Formats: sequence, C-alpha cells, structure tokens
Amino acid sequence: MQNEGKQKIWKDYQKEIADDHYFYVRSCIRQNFFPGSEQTFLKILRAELNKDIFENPHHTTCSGIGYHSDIVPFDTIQTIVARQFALMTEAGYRNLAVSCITSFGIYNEIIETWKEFPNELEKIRNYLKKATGREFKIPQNVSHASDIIYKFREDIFARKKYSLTNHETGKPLKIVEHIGCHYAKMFPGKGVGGAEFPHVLVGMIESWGGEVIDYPERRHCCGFGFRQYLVMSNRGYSISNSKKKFESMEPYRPDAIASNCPGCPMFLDRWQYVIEEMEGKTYGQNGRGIPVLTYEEMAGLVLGYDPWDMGMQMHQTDVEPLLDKMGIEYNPDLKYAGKDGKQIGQVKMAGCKC
Amino acid sequence: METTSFIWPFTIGLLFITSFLVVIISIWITSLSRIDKSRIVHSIFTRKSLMAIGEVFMESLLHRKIFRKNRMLGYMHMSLAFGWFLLIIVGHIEAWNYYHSFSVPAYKAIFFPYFVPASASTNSGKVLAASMDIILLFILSGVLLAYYKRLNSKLFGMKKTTKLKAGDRIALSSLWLIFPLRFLAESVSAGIHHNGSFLSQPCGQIFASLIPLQSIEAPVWWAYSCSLGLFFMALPVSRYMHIPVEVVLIFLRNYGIRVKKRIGGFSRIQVYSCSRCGICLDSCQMTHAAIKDTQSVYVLKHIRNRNLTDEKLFNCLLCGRCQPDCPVGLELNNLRITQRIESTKEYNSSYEYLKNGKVAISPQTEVIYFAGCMTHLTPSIIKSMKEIFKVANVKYWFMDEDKTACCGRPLMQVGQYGAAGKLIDHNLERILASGAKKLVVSCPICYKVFNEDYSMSGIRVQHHSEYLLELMAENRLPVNKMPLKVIYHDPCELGRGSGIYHQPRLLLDEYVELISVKNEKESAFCCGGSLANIKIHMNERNQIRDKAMDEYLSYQPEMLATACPLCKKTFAKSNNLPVHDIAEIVYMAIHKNKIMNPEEQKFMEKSKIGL
Amino acid sequence: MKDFGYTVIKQRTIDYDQFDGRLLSDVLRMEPSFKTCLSCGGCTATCSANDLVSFNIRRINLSLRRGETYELESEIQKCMLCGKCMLVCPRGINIRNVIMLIKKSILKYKSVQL
Amino acid sequence: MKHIVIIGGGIAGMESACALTDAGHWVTLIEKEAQLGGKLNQWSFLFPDFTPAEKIKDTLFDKCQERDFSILLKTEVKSVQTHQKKFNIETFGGQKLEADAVVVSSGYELFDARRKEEYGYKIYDHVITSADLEKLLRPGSDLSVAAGKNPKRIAFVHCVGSRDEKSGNHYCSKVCCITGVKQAIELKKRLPEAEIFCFYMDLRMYGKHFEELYREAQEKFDIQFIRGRLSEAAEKMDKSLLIKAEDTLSGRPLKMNVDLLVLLVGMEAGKGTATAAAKCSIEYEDSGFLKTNDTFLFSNFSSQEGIFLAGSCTAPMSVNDTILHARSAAMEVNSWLRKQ
Amino acid sequence: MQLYEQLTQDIRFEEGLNSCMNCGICTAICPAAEFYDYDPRMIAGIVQSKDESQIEELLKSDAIWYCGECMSCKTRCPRGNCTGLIIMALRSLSQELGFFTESEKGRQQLVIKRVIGENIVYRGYCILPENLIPELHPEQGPVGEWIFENRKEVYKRVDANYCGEGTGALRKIPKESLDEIYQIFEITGGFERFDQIEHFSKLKARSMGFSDVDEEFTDYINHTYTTNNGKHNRP
Repeated sequence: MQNEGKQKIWKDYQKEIADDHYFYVRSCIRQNFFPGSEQTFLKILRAELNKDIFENPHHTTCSGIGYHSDIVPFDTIQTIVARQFALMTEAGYRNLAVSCITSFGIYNEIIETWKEFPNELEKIRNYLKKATGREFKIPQNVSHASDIIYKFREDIFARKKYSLTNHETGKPLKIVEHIGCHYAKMFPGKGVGGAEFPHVLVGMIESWGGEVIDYPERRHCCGFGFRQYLVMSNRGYSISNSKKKFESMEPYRPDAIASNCPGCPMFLDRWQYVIEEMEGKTYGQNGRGIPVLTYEEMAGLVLGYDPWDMGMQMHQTDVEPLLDKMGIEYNPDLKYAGKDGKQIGQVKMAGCKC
Repeated sequence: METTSFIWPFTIGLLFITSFLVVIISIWITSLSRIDKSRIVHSIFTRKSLMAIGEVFMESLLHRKIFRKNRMLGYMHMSLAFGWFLLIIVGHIEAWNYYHSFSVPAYKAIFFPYFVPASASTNSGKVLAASMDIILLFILSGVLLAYYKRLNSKLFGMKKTTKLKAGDRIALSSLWLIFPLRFLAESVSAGIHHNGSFLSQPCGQIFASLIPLQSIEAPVWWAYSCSLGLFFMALPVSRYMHIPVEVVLIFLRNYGIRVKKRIGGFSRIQVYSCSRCGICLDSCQMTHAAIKDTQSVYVLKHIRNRNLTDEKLFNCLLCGRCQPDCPVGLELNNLRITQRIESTKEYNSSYEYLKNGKVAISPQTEVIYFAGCMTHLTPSIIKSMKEIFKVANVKYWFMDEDKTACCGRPLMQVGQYGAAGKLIDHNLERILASGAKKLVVSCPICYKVFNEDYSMSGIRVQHHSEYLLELMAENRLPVNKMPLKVIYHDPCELGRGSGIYHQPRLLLDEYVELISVKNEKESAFCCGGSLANIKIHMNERNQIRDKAMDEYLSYQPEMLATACPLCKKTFAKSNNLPVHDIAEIVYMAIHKNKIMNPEEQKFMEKSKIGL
Repeated sequence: MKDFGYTVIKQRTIDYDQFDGRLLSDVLRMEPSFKTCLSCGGCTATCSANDLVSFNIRRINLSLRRGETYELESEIQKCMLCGKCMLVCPRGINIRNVIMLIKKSILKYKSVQL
Repeated sequence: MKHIVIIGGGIAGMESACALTDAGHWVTLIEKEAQLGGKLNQWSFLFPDFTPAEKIKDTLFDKCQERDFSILLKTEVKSVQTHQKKFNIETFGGQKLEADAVVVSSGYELFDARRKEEYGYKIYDHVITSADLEKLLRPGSDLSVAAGKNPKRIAFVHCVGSRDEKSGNHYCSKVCCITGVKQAIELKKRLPEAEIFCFYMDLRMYGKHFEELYREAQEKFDIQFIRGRLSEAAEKMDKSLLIKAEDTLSGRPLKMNVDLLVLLVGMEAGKGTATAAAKCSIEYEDSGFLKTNDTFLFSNFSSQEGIFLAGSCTAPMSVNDTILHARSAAMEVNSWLRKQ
Repeated sequence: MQLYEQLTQDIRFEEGLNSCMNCGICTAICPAAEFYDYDPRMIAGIVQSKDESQIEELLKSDAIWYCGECMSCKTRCPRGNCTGLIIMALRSLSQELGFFTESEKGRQQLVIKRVIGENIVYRGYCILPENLIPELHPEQGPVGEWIFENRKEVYKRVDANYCGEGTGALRKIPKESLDEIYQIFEITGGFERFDQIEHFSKLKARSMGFSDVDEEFTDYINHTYTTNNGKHNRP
C-alpha cells in the first residue's frame, strides 16, 4: 500500500470544524447502548479541552430512524430538525455538535435541500412557526462529535495516560475503523477525508500510537439498514452484512474495531455474539471476539478514564483483551457493579462470552 | 485322389469366412424386430425373393447403378464382381464336367488347372478352358483399371476417393494379387502341361522359355492360394465385407425391411453393406466448404469401427444428395439420424411449460395456415400468404401468428425424437381441436414433419406451393406472366425429403419463365442453411451457398425462386440475385394487376427487395 | 443452539473466485464461435420458446461464464432448437450446437459434482 | 511570406507546421518540453494495428527535419496580443514574435486517476493506469507483480474519468475502449496464462478495424468483457485486489480477485490548453476543451479570428484523427491568409 | 394522476434520479443487492421507463423494502443519482396508496409505526431502553438482558439521566417539547402517514383473516414482525 494517493485525498477533503461553542445534540441509539460515550465526550470537551458545549433538555430525537424506515414524511423530519435549529438559535449558538451519524446525515441532507430548493426552506419555516411559534437560523457549522475529537486529537494525546500500543512489545495496536455510512457517503465533502478514505478515525488512531488496518470490506455498511434490523424477520440482512465484514477483517488479526457511528459499534459487538451462538465462530484472538470501541471510549482509554465509568461493561464482546494489551489498570470485580460498588443483578453468561 | 498342401491357405480362409458370415448374419437377423422377422417369413417364398435375386444380379454383379453414373467405373466394378463370379461358376462347371460329379471339393474347382493338367483334351474341356481364359482376361482388364484408378481417379468421373485403413489395405492388396497370380499360376501350369487355352498356353510357352517352370509351379499356386486365403481372412475387417452383406441387404430390403429409429440388426447390415466406393463424396456439398471427413462413407466406417464422434455425426446437412447416388441404395440419412438419436437420447426435454395454458384456444376453421418459425424471419412470405388468402377468399386460422411451439422437425434432425414428440403432441392437440380439413404450411421443414409424424387422419397437409397450385386450378388466383428468367431452387425437405418437384414448377410456369439447370430436382443443391447441421460454421454455410449460387448465376437468371423461407434467407444473404418465395411471386402478380404502374412493376421485378 | 428468529443469508453475489471453468472451456473448445457473443439479445427477441415461457437465451452465455450451472441446466431444457436465434445472431454463433454441447457437458460433469 | 506561430509541439503541431511550410509560409513551432512529440512519447504501440508509436514519431520528426521552420523547445508562451490584424507573441524566455496567424495545438492531459478514489490509484500497489501499462508493454519489460510473479488475473476498467459526473467529465474520451482492447491483447500475448477481463459500460468501437480488433480479443485471445462499471477496488493481504461491479447483464453483483488492475484513463483538456485559451483569449467549453466555431464545417476555427485550433485541444482524439485535424487546420490557415 | 407524475412531486425523487445509464455501480456495492433478490439499477430503470404498470408492480412488491438506506449508492453514481432517495419516494407513495400491504416486507410498516413512530411522538425518542425486550431482541445477548433488567441502575452507573428531569442521556423529554412535536406531526402530515399505515394495514389484516383487528391487532403485528417466506434471495 502506498501513501501518496491517500495524502492527496486527505488534503482534498479537509472540512471546517468549529473550535468552540457547540450546541450538543444527542443520539437516541447511542444513549441506549453507549450513554457513557456521550458523557465521556462532554467530559473530554469540558474537562480536558476547556470547551463550551451547551446542552438543552428540550431537544428531541431528529426522528431519523423513523424517517429512514419511511414512517416519517420528509416535511415532518425537516420541521423537527428546524426545531432543533431553533433551540440552538435561541440559545445563541451557531455550531452544531452532533452525536449521531444518522442525525449528522440528516442535518446535512436537509441543509443541502434548502440550499437547492429555497421554497422548501420557506415552507418549513412556516410549518415550524405554525406548530411551535419558533424561528431559526441555519447553523454555521455542523460537525460530528468525532470531527471535534479529530480536530483536537493532538491536544488529547498531549494529556494521554496510555497509547494505542501494546504495552509489552511497544508495537502499535492494529485497529480497524468503521465509519458510519451517513457520515460522508452522501456528501463526501462533509466528512474529514471524504467518503472513500475518511481520515476522521484514522487520524485519531495514528495520532494515538495505533496502526490502522485497511481491509477489503472496510467501506461496507454494518447492516443496520433501519427497517432491516428493526423487524425481527429482516435481521438476517443485518447479521449477514456484519459477518461479511468480520470475515474480511479476520485475516489481519485486528486488536480492536473503532467506530464513529451510533448503531455500528453495537451491531459489530452484538453480532459477534450471535455468530458465535449460531456457528461457533469467533473472529478475535484466543477464541475471543474483537473488542469494539466508540471513538469516545478510545479517547477515554488514552486519557486514562476508567473503562467501567465509560460504560464499557455494556459491551457484549469483552473489551478486556484490549485493556490488557494497552496495559490499562482496571478492577474486574467492579465491572458489573453500581455506583455504590455493589453488583447490579446477574449477567447470565449463557455459555458465551465472546 | 492327389492333394497338395498349398490348398490349405485357401481352404482355411474359405471355412473361416463362411462360418464368420453365418454367425454374424444370424446375429443380425435374430436382432431384427418381431415384425421384421415375420416380414422375412412371409416374403421368403414369394416373388420378392426373385426380385431380390434379380437385383443382386443387376447391382451386386453387374453394378448397373455405377454404370449409369460412369461407364468406366461401372466396367471396372462389373469386370471384377461379375468376372469373378463367372470364374467361380465356370471353374466349378469345369470340375464337375471333368469329374462327372457335383460333389467336388471347392479347392478342386479353384485350383483345377493344377489338379487336372490334361483337361483340355476333351472338346467340352477346350470350350471351358477357353471360357476361363476369356473371363480371366475380362477380370484382368478390370484389375488394370483399378490400378490406374488409384493413380488417377478423375478418369472415372470421381473427384475424390475414400481413405483406406489397415484391414482395407490387406484386403485390397490381396484382391489385386488374386487375379494376376491366378493368371501366372494358370500360365505356368499350361506351360508345363500344355493345357489351358488361347491366353494361358502361349503365355506359359513364353514363361517356359525364360525360366524352368517345374521349380515355380508349386510356389505360384501357393501364392495364389495365399492371396485368396488372406483376402477371406481380411474380409471381416475390410470394406469388402460389403460383397456378402449386400446380398443379405438386398433380400431384406425387398422384404420391406427399413432402417428404424433405433440401432438394430438391419442398420448394422446397412453399415456393413457400404463398399466405401466413395461415390457419395462427390455429391456431398460439404466439400465445398472444405469439410472432407464427415461424409456418409466415413460416418458408416466410424459406426463400424465404433469411433464416431459428434463432431462428424452432426456435421451434415442431411440434404440427402448422397442417397440417390449410393450404388448399394443405403438409407444414408436414416442411418445418420439413428446414430443421432443414440447420441442424444439422454437430453430430451419435457417442455412442461407447454402445459401451462399460455397458448390461445383453437378456433373452429376449415383451413389452418402454419407459417413456421423460419417463415417468421421472412415476413414477406407471411404477408404474401395473407394477401393470397384474402384474394382467394379463404377463411383460415393463422395458427402460429402469435405464440406457437415449433413443429418438432429441427429437434428430430438432431435426433431428439423424444423431445419432438412433446411438441408434436402439443401442436396436434391444437390442430385437431380446430376441426380443420386442411393444413397449409409455408416451411418445408414443418411440412415434412406434419406430413409424416403427425397422426391426423382427415386433415390434408399441403405445402403452400401445392395449395397455391390448387387455388390456381380453381381459378381463384390471378395469373400474370412476368417476363423474368427464373431458376427454381428445390428445397431439400420439399424435394428429396417429400418428393414435391412438380407443383412448384407448374405454378411458376404460370408466372415467370422458368429455366432448368443441371442440378435440380433429385440432384438439386442444398442452400447450405440446413438446420440439420449443428456443427457447421456460418462462413462454411456461406461457402456452400456460394458454390450453389455460382452455378445458378452461370445461367444468368433474373431471379431465384424457392419455396422455403430458410433457402430464401440463405440465398438472399449472398446479395447477388433477387430471391423470392413462390408465394411472394404470386403476390407480385396480384399486385401488378391491382395497382402498379409500369415503372413500379419494373422496380418490383428487378428489385430483390420487391416486397 | 439459540433460535434468533433469523439466519445468516447466503450471498447472492457472483464470486468469480469460486468459478469452475470446466464446463465453459469444454463448450468453447467445441464451439469457439460462442466466445464472440456480444450480449445483444437478438436471440432472445426472436426466440420461439420465449413466446411461451420466460426463456432468455442470451443469458445462457452469462450463466455459463458465471458458473450458474444449476440455473443453466433447467433453463436450457426450454429450448426447442428451432434455429431462429442462429439466423439473427450478428456474430453468426452456432447457438444450437452450444445448446446441445451444454446439455451433454452438464451431464458429463454432474457425476463429478460441478 | 506570412508567419504562423504554432503553440504546442505534439503531433498536431508537428503535422500542421509541416503542412504550412509546404504551403509556403514561415512557421515557428513552440513547445514547452525539451522534445517534440507530446503525449505520443508516452505510448509504445498504437491501436488498432499495433504500429510502434516510435515509427509514427520518427516519421513526423524526419518530416520536420526535412522542412525549414523554426522550433522553439523548452519555451512557453507568456502572452498573445492582437494588434492590427497581427499577433504579438511573447515567451517567458523574452522572445517576441509577430505572427499573421496562430495555431493552438496544446493537446490534452490524461485524467489523474487519483481522483477516482475508490479505485485506489497510488494507494494500492497493483493499480495502474493505461499510461503506466503502456510503458510496461515495451518489449523486454518486467510485468511481474507481487513476489515477482506474473499476474494471473488482470482487469481493465473502462471510463475512468470519462462519462462521470463525479470526476467532472461528462463526455466520452473515445479512445479508451479501443486502448483497453489493444492493451488486453498485448498483455495476453505476453502472458498467455493470464485471464483478462474488461469492465465496460458500452464498447465504443467507432473506428476502422476497431470492432474487428474487439472480436479478435474475444475470439483469439479469450478476453472476457463484463458489462458493469467497477464500483470499488480494495487491497487484500496478499496485495491482490478485490474488485466489485455489477454484472449488469446477469443482474447480480460480482466480485473477483485480480492481481493487476488497469484503469483506462480518459482525456482532459488539461492545464496547457486552459492557459493557451486564457493567453489567446479564446473561448472554451464546459468540458474544458476549446470551443470550435461549429461542429461540422469550422472545427479548426477558434472564437477569435486568426487563431486556429488543431488536434485534441478541441476534443478527445486518436492519433489518426489528430493528424487529419492538424492537416485541415493548416489548410484553413492557408486559405484564410490568402483571403487577407 | 399518473404514478410517475406522483413520484416526481417528491423532492427526493427529483434529487435521486437524473438519468440512469445502467452501469450497475450502485448494485455492485449495495448491501441489499448482496443478500436480497434486489437490484437498485433495475429500480432506477423501471421508474425511468415511466411504465405505469411496472411502477405499480414495483410499489406493490417486496423489492422497494429491501433497501437499507445506507446511501452507499449515492457516493459512486457517475450520473449523481441516488437509488436510496428514489426508494424513499417509492416507499412514501406505496404507503400513500396502500400498496405497501401487498408485500410481506411492506406490511412491516405497521410494526415500525407502532414502535418507532409512537416513541417519537409520545416520548421524543426513536428507541427506548424499554423496547429492548430480550425475547424480541435475542441478539442483545446476556449483557443486553442484564442492562434491560437492571436498566435503572446500569444507566445510573454511567451517569445517564434515565427518565430524569433536565439534561443528559435518556432524560425525560419535557411535556411542552412533546406537545411541539405533536403539533409538528399534525401540521406536516406526519399523522396522516400514520393513519394511512393503520388504515391500510387494518384492511389487509381483515382480508388475511386476522380477527382481533378492531382491538389489539397483536396477531397481525406479530405475524408481520416474524414472518419470512424465505424467497427473498435467489440461490
């Protein structure tokens, strides 16, 4: 593999990322599966980078999952998005920091639609006014949360406690990245590094001492497919797509998978468990699964945050192999413990713990 | 009774070949179908056997058919076959006459001059000896011709001869030696014993003046006996097997036995009856495309040797041109189809989809018109037929106007009889449901199969050339003779395939000036487009077509008429003569009467895209 | 084993690396004209069988080249060998021979599991 | 005697210079490179008959040598000013020329395949362009890929940078189809064991003998043509490439591993032509190629009187078409000058 | 109005289809084309043909419901088309006309409306921890089950504000905000879409012989949630 082509691409696709004063919008999926990651993001921005990031309890879902499973009409989602913009405008912010890739894609799609069809914008302004009495301005800057971490990756590394290296051998850890489809596939210019070779996670991983593995199915969708996962009888689609990715990455023996998408890390995590249940197959080393991380978790680990504080116990596929390689100190006994240190309920291992 | 050891090669050979023939012919005859066996039983003591004897005499001995084709070649074959036959008969008469007994062993008759040196002393002996010399001279003249034919076959009107294999070479060499050695042996004996006649005696004298004959008498008779023995021994592995088997064939054929769809005793007999004379090579148009190893003679040879490949078996137009020329009268097309059936018997499709009722229900009608797949590629024929039906005020059902199964003939031509049967059943059901009395067909390929393989009693199948002739006879078609010189090309399936030569000509005579050509009717060319050949390449087809076209062009016609959409399409592609189907010519005449001004007429007549 | 209510789906993608070319090379060796197919579809347009049943003779070439032997075997049974395709083919491909060759070759390889 | 300045010393420039000299004019040919011949220098063999490019170049070169006109190598035009029906041309070297007419033959540039990111040119080791392959096709060159082995399976991708909104080029580059067929045949001759595939959308065999060559590629060289635009290439561990396309005629996605991927790069007007257009103040089209007065009768006329166009600065062209276009340019210049 | 014309009213259709040249680049990387008998190129081909009967067939077929809306097709199309957007327009029209109930996959819209749709309007989120019932989501595994059963404590452990007031993950969306969402649905046709889905599903459920249509509707919903006829990918 040569670098010349990638360098050109990364140079061609550099997007503008606001450097402070963000209006944060959360993700419905992430808050269910990785609520700790969102908290970690806020902590990094506020505590480590001293940034101003505003949260408003009134913002709701962007309704993107409904929109992409086609039960929410385009006008409706545009107006819901316009309402988020109104909240941002009212709070005096111009920069949107988006936790969710689906939302990120939707914000971009809608803003682009309004650019192309000004009548549509007027129509939505009227709808919003009529429904809520609110008015809004289009954000100056829409960045995905991973864009912001990417922007400050060197600052984060300056405060590192660990790096993405094997603490025993000193060798970089091999990490495969998975970018959410709606990050840049629709609008390559809206993503750091474009659609084909996004730099957003690569930049983080490389800055933090890891090695990025480019495997053949890197660009392939995790298989969420909205309605394809939401309905049980369609889930064969979802698992099959993830499986295709695992098969493709397996020969490279990756130490971890990192993702910037809400759904993907959950799917890549859970489908490893299902495949082991169904076929007895594991893709990681020593018969265990490949740990799957959100970029915030990855950043948190580098900064030395406690994995259980970040919610890494909510992964089905064990993250311990990665923690051990990085030489991170953690208390295994507290994995399933509550704030008070007492065990919460009982995890039924059901014979499988990837 | 005096005896000498040289008789053994001959005697052993004779015993071997006699028992071999008895065994193999019995096997073949036992493997005939029950019906065929009863045919033999019921015919054996009838006139049919006499007819067969007559045919054996005319064909196996005198080679009448070859004579007709080429006198020199006929003479050669006759001198050898008939001469040898006479030699054996007269030799025996000589022996019987001398010993006054009919129970003389064969070798006594064959080697008579050796055993009875003084036979010429009686008058009858003299006559017989003279006859023997005449016969020998007759045969030797044939042998000389045969030698010469090997060097220069053109003299015999043959462009090609067959290639030989080992068994043939042994048999051929021994055959070529038999008569010169007989002549030598007889002359030597005559030189010693002063017997013989006008040929052997003087020759014996001359030999005697050159060498001491006593020392060579036994060796030359040995050589003669050996050549006979060798010939008999080589017979089963050589093409000369045809000599005895052909006789059986002629009898069975006269009893009404024909090649079936299955390989059996009779088809084996046919195969062994091939003399590999190679006459079929000359009539085969495949040679025009430089394809020289797939002709009937080779295919029959490969069948005998069990090494026939699909590449050869299927590389034949089945035009049937070779068949009338075959001196043995073999059913060459049928033999090939039998093999094709065998080769493809595992691949017959069931065409389940025909049962799903996608096809329209048959309306009630008197006349059905079936254009055929090929005709759908020449829409002008369909257009013409529609117009003709209209002009003649015929109510008809155009059966394959929209969706119809193929007639089945193309499948049959490649041996897929089982599959064809499914299509036939399907079409038959539709035809019968219409209550029609007449089925008019535009494609000779369909015509043949409708005629022969669809059991529809009460329904008359007519090719449109027959049908149009009939309409004309009833004065239902306008007649308008055009001043055009036209050659009629006989389609294979219509002409040789179905025997329809005259109807199209009678019809055309009313519309154009028909000129006749050398290769027409039975010997008409194939256009090269035949569906029966699945191996031939397009450029090879074109070469065959061009050769035929060249011959037609030499007559400077203004149009080529045919009665087959495939022939039309094939010839039309050569692009140097307007080619029209009979129906189109009738259509032109109708239109000329109706609407056209003289200039348009001129254009129509001269233009190859007249319609 | 746990029942999840769904299973992993087999890929529909043509995986060329799994392609067994024996049938193809057999047919092309015997009928090289078949190499020149342009996929123009003239054959399918004129096909008599296609009038009665969905039968895409153009796809025979593709099925053969993509190793879809199962599909090929059942599809090819539909052909009536009427010969129209051959006459309209702009490359003069001997399609009827191709059909017969495929029928034969499939049978030949079936015993050794294509 | 009239003086004509020709900008661009590729084959169009060379040919029109010769023709104008023969017509009795004084010609100055300006070329920015150190040698004449332009893009032809990069090519080894020409379609459709595999004529060595060298041969064409040498012939043209000899033709130039035999004629008396001035050639300015390593020279770039700085400005072109119109003054009383004359053109004042200044070069960066400070030379000043006065011309009665100008011929622009600034040629084309090859599409930069790095812009089709999904094919990984300059990222994956065994992805090359048709121009790279052309160099490899010189006799005696080494064709081996990973671990010194010859590629077993090779794929050609048609329409790279042509007919592609994403690359900004809506037009067809015309010559890539036949180039692909030509190169596939050459590769097959060198590597008879290799399997070769061409992924195409349409095969535009517009020229004399092109279709015949395509047929030969199928018939004699067993090159397989798959209708489907390549969607992406990805490198595997062994450096082979996993490529994906839809086999559109089967209606199914298709993937395969190849050892070498050749991108048939299209033609673009390029920088040279853009600067020429700017300096001469002549119009160009959306595609970037220079605008001709009309498509049929005045294809050598630019938007400005006295400035003529020759060759592939006006549209993608084959060598053959370029030479013809250059000759016709010379003829148009000549008749225009006579009328003056 | 003709179906094609109705499609052109959808802005996403206008964006998604310029003119397709059938190159197949979309199908080549389409995740759905890989696992379903689905070819986005052909979808574009059919709508481009403006053949009304084919478009109607499409609107009634499973084919339009296979797409996962990952939008990978958008990235590569040399004509700047996006089959994903065409699919969205087709799905909208199919629901408007009630054609969606003609296909197995289309009928699933009801269950999605019931879960996701109602979550959005009444809770302000698409997905809630309460939805992840282990029996319906066995793939969430033992950890998922543990989270589900102990959700209050687990979410508290990672500083989520589950069902709480104020900011934070999983917070309760204030009533006034939910009212605004309700109004937006009312005004922008969101409820109209919901009603169409309910209405046509009810008709279909009746014609399919489900009895509890007027009350709980659970049998039909369970049916659509779990049925897979296994004919969605060719061998």
